[in-house]
Amino acid sequence: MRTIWGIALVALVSVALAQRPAEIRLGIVTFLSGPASVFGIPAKNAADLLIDQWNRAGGVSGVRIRPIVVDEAGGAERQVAEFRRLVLDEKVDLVIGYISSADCLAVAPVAEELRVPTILFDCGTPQIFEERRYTYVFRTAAHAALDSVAAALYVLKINPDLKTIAGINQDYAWGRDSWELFKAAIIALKPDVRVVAELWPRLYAGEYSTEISRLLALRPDVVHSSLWGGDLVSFVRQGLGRGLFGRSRVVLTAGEHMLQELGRTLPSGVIIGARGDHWFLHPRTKDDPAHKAFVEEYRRRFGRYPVYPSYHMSQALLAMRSAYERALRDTGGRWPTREEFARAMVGLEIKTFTGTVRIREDHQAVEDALYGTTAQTPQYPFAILERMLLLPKDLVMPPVGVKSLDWVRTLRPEVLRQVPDPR
Amino acid sequence: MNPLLALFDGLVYGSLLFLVAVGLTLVFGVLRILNVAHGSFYALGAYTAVILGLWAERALGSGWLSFPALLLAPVLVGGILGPLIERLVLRWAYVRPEVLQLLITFSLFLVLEDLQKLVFGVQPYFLDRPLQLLGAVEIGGVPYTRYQFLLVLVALLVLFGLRFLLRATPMGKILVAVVADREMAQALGVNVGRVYAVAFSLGVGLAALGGALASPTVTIAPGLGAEVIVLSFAVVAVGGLGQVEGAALGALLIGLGRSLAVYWLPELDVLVPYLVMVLVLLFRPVGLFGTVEVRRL
Amino acid sequence: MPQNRSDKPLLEARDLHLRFGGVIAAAGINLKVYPGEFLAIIGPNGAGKSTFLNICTGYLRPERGQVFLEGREITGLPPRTIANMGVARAFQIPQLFTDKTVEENLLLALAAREGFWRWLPLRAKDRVEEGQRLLRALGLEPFASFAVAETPEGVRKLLDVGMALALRPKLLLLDEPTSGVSSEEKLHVMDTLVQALRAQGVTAVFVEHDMDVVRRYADRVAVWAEGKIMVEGEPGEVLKDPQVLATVVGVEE
Amino acid sequence: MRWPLLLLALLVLGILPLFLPWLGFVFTLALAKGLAALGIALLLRAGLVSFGHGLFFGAGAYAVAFALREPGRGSQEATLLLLLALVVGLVLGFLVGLFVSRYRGIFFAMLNLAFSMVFFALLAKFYHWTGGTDGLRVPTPTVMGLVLERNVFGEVLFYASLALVIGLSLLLHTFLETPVGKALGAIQTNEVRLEYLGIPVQRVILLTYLLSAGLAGLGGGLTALAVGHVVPELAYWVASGEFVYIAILGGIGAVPGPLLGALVYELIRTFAFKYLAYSWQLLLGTTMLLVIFFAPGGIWMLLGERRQRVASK
Repeated sequence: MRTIWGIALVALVSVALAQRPAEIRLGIVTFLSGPASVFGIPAKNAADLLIDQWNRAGGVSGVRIRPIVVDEAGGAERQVAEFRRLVLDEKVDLVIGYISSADCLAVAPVAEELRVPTILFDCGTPQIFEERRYTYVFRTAAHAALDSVAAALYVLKINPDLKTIAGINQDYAWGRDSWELFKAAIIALKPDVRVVAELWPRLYAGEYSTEISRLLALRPDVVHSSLWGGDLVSFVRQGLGRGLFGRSRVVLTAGEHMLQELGRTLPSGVIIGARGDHWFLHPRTKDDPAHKAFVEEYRRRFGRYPVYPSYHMSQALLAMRSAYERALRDTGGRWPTREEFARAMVGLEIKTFTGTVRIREDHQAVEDALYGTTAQTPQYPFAILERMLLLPKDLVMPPVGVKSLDWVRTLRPEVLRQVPDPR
Repeated sequence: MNPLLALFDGLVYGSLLFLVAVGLTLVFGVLRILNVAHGSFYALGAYTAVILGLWAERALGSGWLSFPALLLAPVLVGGILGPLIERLVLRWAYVRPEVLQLLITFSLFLVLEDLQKLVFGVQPYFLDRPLQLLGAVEIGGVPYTRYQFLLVLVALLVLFGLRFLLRATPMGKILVAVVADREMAQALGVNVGRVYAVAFSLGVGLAALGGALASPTVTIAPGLGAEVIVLSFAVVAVGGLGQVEGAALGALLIGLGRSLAVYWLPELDVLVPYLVMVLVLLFRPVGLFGTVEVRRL
Repeated sequence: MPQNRSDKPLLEARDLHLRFGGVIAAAGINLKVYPGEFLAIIGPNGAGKSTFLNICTGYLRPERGQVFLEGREITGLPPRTIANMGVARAFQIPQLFTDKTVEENLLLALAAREGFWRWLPLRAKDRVEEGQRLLRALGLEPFASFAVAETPEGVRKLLDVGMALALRPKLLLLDEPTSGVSSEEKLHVMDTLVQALRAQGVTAVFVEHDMDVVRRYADRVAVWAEGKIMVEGEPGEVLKDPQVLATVVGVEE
Repeated sequence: MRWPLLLLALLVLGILPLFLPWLGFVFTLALAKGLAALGIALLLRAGLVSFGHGLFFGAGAYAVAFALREPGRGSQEATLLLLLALVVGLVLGFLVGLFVSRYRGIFFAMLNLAFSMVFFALLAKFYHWTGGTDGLRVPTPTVMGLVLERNVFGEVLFYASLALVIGLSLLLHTFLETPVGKALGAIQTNEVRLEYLGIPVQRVILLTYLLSAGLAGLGGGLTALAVGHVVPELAYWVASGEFVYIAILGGIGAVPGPLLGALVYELIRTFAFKYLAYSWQLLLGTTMLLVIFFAPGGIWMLLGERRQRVASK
């Protein structure tokens, strides 16, 4: 008996294996040059780390992954050309990529045309799935609505009798979306709040002394900013030198990725967002074995802790792996076609290093949001987060088919009661 | 909002713009070359200043040493890179038509951008020791860092220093002569080759000085150079190409324009440099101080 | 070529004043040029002779005074308008298109006169033929396909004048047509030039230093010194006047 | 010697995309940039370098993107959209040309740069109309009324661009033989003499500027249709610098020069992106320096006889 089952099992496995491709050719597109490489490099590091690990353990469902990395530089026009080259010349099976919203919006229709599953891992524009339906394009990270609504909820929890707010955001789409949504959320949750200043420095301006003088003079209760990378560090350091953080409470919706760069200089009391719940000392999952292993391995290889772009990339890869496994179950062991893989992505619920992510039927992922306030402690050479607040997905993300701004305007002060106190 | 603050912020930003752009106008004045690679020397100045500052603090233990580092960086960058690039690349550019000169420096910019990335990597650097050591002071209820006053002071020093150099020292007079009439200066036995090398190195040094002085406030990361180029073009075009005083006025105009925008019309912030440039060029195409070259029949 | 005073002057300068810094170029110039005549303007260097040509062709604007062409005022009009009114200029230093051949320079001048904006090739048949005729008239035919930079000074001088002639002007203003040309070539250049001008009945004003050329080719001569016209008249008498000899020529043999 | 080589190149250009489809897309982009570079080459003949033609390239692209968002059959038709891009380029070229045609040399370059940067900043700023830095999507238009599958449209667009570029090249070739075309070189060597011949130089420059702007607008329109998305970066000064780069790389001596330059440029970029992910700018920079110092006439001149046809100053 045993032998018959044994032979049948071996046959079954060999048949299944026989249809397995030699490798999964995975295109990875992220910034390797220019100012945005401050996101791109940590993301690439996370990809290298996980792919090495998985390949050493036999790959995804037994098939090794062959990454083909492309620099996201050169603008939307160049990236569309590179996407076509990846698909038609490098014959990739799947693409994970795109930090810039312009690149996401440009590449998505091309992915549909060439029928290649594409996972957008970081770009924050809310519009992409609100204006159009895709079959091959997914996003495994939340978008600007999460960061702005969560920021508003956190700010009002910390400072219930908030009176005045101001915004300093880079004059480009991400900055505009972030501020528009934050302002709408605050006013929806507390209609009597006054906006004293909306400042729009040039992207990569790097020099904010005039804006800081204005903010110092106006003394708003809260200053909101979605600045990132070198601009964020410049703004913080120029503000620090003149006591901006003493006069107003500053909210940095994408602050998490620059905490290690700012080191000891960043004071306590600054509100930090992590574009999702990506924090290596996550209150619930910092001791989770898989998470701890990832953080340790990342720190060993790259000398720094992973930041939210690294987590966003890990989410995309974890989603890919689960989708392959789910698709294989659906096809009964036959390697899935691209369409089958795409169908397997919809409705996927995966466990990530810091929490869980669900991919809705509009292909947009929803995840919890984490906000906290900085604190300098002896254990770490940079500010870490305390008074953290974990906000559940459906409190911070618009439902399927509703435009972010319209949904944010429907928020009412009562929502605040559903929000736990930061601990 | 008392307007005094807007004026002071405009002055500070203008000073920084002047320090960034004056090297560009000097190089054009003498060599008649618009150096698109000017932004790369700015970035190299910033990188060198930060590396020297960090090393000085670690090795010699005192933060105050970061100030001399700010001044040493431009000397190194200008002294080493200036003659090297002038000899290797620019020497061939002088005889070329104007359009090719522009493209030569544009290509030089592309090369330097990647070399900078290979040498300094992509992660951001910063050293704000000079900012912290000087502390802040309050004016009209708004704290300003003393470093900002230092910037204004240094800008004035560089402006009057250059004016003194160009007007009173023998080397300066030769530079002015070459600017006025290259052929005549050559006919009078001026070693124009050496003058070019000195002028270009001085231009590179000034660009690096701009970068070094800005380094305590901004973050040094890839792409720093590209942003500065168009901004310094605007300053130099408004002031009049080749005119040091022109660059000072151009920088002040754009600086004040921007601070007025931030205080009253924030939406215009990103447009100010180019609007000022277009407006001035439309009414005085040679810039406020520029001179028209009349073709001799 | 006798010309009668009764008909109206082709070109008239009235009370022209112009100073460059300290140098007085014109301080009350009154001069008339009659149709068909060859008027030479002589005078010490830097007296303002070339400036007069630049004022008449609109390159410079006088501080005071007017210029009339056939009775109509042309002061201050741009050079191209005056050129289109039939006033052509040749230059002391030949102003040529160094990126083109001798023939192409001439063809461009011919095209400027007629058919410039038309969607037809520069080397249209009739234009090339007219160009050949003009090249033959100026003796430049052997140099037709030479690049301008590779031709001797005399050829460039003739080409410069030829391009002015190509416009079939009423009035031709020449600035030292024989300067920079070797003495043997000088007469050859002037003969070719004058013959071409007479053939087209073109009135010419030329600034000149060589008294032989003035004596041989000028119908009338005007002596220009310190921004004024000292004396005007037949070359024979004017060049005998001791005062003219002293100021303009230095003591002649 | 060069003309048979040109025909061979056209043949290869036409056949290759059938075997390597993604190259077809790269060639379409190259042809679009080649058109803009052709416009730049016209101005370069007159000694005028523009660092601002991204303005017309971007304007053409955004005109197509805006038109496609309007309802109605006409606004969906590819041929009409390209015509619109051309017209927008011509109109803007006339308006800007009125100002810039009075200036020369560095001032001409700077004024163009300033205009294009104002346009770039406006594109990024008017977020609610232009989508700001996210840009606008350009859906697939109909071709001669036919609704085409996206990849079929891509191929049709490539061959249409090729035919368009060949047609325009012949047109430009004849233009350069006309008196106005011949006068361009004369503007660089002796503008004053042209005025003395009665030629209104400013009007010649305005006409040439108009043509170059139209070509850039058309190039922008083609790029918008090919890429399917438009972003403000199309009008950034580096994009304008690229057109100058391409014109010089290819050589401004003859009409095919800039087109060849565009093809070589796109291939170098694709090659550099693939193998030199970290230092593609280094490769582009060194290539241009080598071309300027050792082949000032550009690649086109290299292919032809050694004689330096364009006399350097």
